[in-house]
Amino acid sequence: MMVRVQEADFDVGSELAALRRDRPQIGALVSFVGVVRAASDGAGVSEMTLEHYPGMTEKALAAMVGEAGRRWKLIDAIVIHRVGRLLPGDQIVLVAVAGAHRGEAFAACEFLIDYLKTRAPFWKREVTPQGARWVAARASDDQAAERWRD
Amino acid sequence: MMVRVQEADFDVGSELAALRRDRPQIGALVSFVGVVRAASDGAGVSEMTLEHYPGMTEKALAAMVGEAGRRWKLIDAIVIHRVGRLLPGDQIVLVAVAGAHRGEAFAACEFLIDYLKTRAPFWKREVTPQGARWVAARASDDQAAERWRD
Amino acid sequence: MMLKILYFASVREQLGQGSEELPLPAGVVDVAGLLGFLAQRGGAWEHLAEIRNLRQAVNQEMVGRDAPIGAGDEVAFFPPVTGG
Amino acid sequence: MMLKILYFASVREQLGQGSEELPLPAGVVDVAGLLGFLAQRGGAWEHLAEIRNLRQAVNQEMVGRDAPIGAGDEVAFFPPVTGG
Repeated sequence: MMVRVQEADFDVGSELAALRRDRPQIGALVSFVGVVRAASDGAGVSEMTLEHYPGMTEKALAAMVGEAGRRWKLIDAIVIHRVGRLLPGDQIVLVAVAGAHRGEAFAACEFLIDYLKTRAPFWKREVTPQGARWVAARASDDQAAERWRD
Repeated sequence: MMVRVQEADFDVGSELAALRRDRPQIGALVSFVGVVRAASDGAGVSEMTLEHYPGMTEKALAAMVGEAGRRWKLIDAIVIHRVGRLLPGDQIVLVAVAGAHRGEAFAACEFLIDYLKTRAPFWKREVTPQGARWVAARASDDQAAERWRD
Repeated sequence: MMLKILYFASVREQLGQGSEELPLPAGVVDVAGLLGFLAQRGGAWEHLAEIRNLRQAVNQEMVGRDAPIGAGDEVAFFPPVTGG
Repeated sequence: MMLKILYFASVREQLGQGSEELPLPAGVVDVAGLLGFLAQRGGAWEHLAEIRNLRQAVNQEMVGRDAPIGAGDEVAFFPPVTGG
């Protein structure tokens, strides 16, 4: 189980390969990559800055991964989230879950990104033709996270 | 929308990068990789051979991807499935779905692998210490596919 | 116009044959009829129709045994699929 | 033992300040009390507690406004998160 917050980009292929290495019991690998879109809520986005709460962010992500490991039979999971300045098309986040079977890997991966979106202290500020603005939290993200309540 | 059946291995990083390239509207990329497990139904597996029905396999996969595109708002999707001789740890299949938002990408990716497992003409034959055997279809796969019935 | 028949996986192994081409047998109008014709060969062929969960495709579409077949069609018999 | 307070994102911008350290103010025992103390500074501070959906963390755990705080704690105020 590994959690990283970094400015640098990540290579999905290498990360998935590392997750699988020497794990002969893995049968299913599900991953989610979030990407900066060139448009958001109807406005063009030329760049984005991701702020976070150093220390708490890592703790929150590790807690989510631990919770996923309690809810599902997982072999391993990683979460990598970028901070700092990003451009459209840039990767923001990788969530990857390895399991023996696909059902639990899909559920845990979706759980992790849903929880991350509502509970990990990151904030997006995007630059549009109308100026810079903080991205507003989405009710649809709260609803997605709510599905996983015990 | 792309479907490939091949003996050669595939590089997940390159395939996902190709899927994303020049698609500024993509915000979410969900992928599934199936891997040969070193054990199956309690027996060690030393190798596996995947047989398919040339022609029908490609048509069945393309039909599934088309159906996913009708059910969800997707930007693109790919399915790559290997055939021939595979060893434990080898990649078998990649299903990757790109969308503007994650909900539809997760649903379409899981739908595609569930459908593939029950409707695409592939057959696995695995070699165990007790000899070679054809892998039996799983009721759990039928149940997973059944969830997606209209 | 010949009828093409394909056999896959365990079905292919049980029959010892992967494919064949033959003229549409007289009186055969659907998959069930073709299975009846093949059963007359005796041996493993007699048990083809009784294979548990036997699947069939006509012209590369999965079908039931009531599916019509005609000269020039491609028919396939195989067990439940196990890819992915 | 100082109290450390952090402000993030739009909250940080509205207050023009990212963090501060101060002795635990007399009479402050919870997050609500700290917000009351900060409001006395006037200006943007007066409106901090009224920010819609203001979130708070004590020692890096999200909490409600009734969460107790003491000297040495790290308290943070921020808007709803939007990562991922």
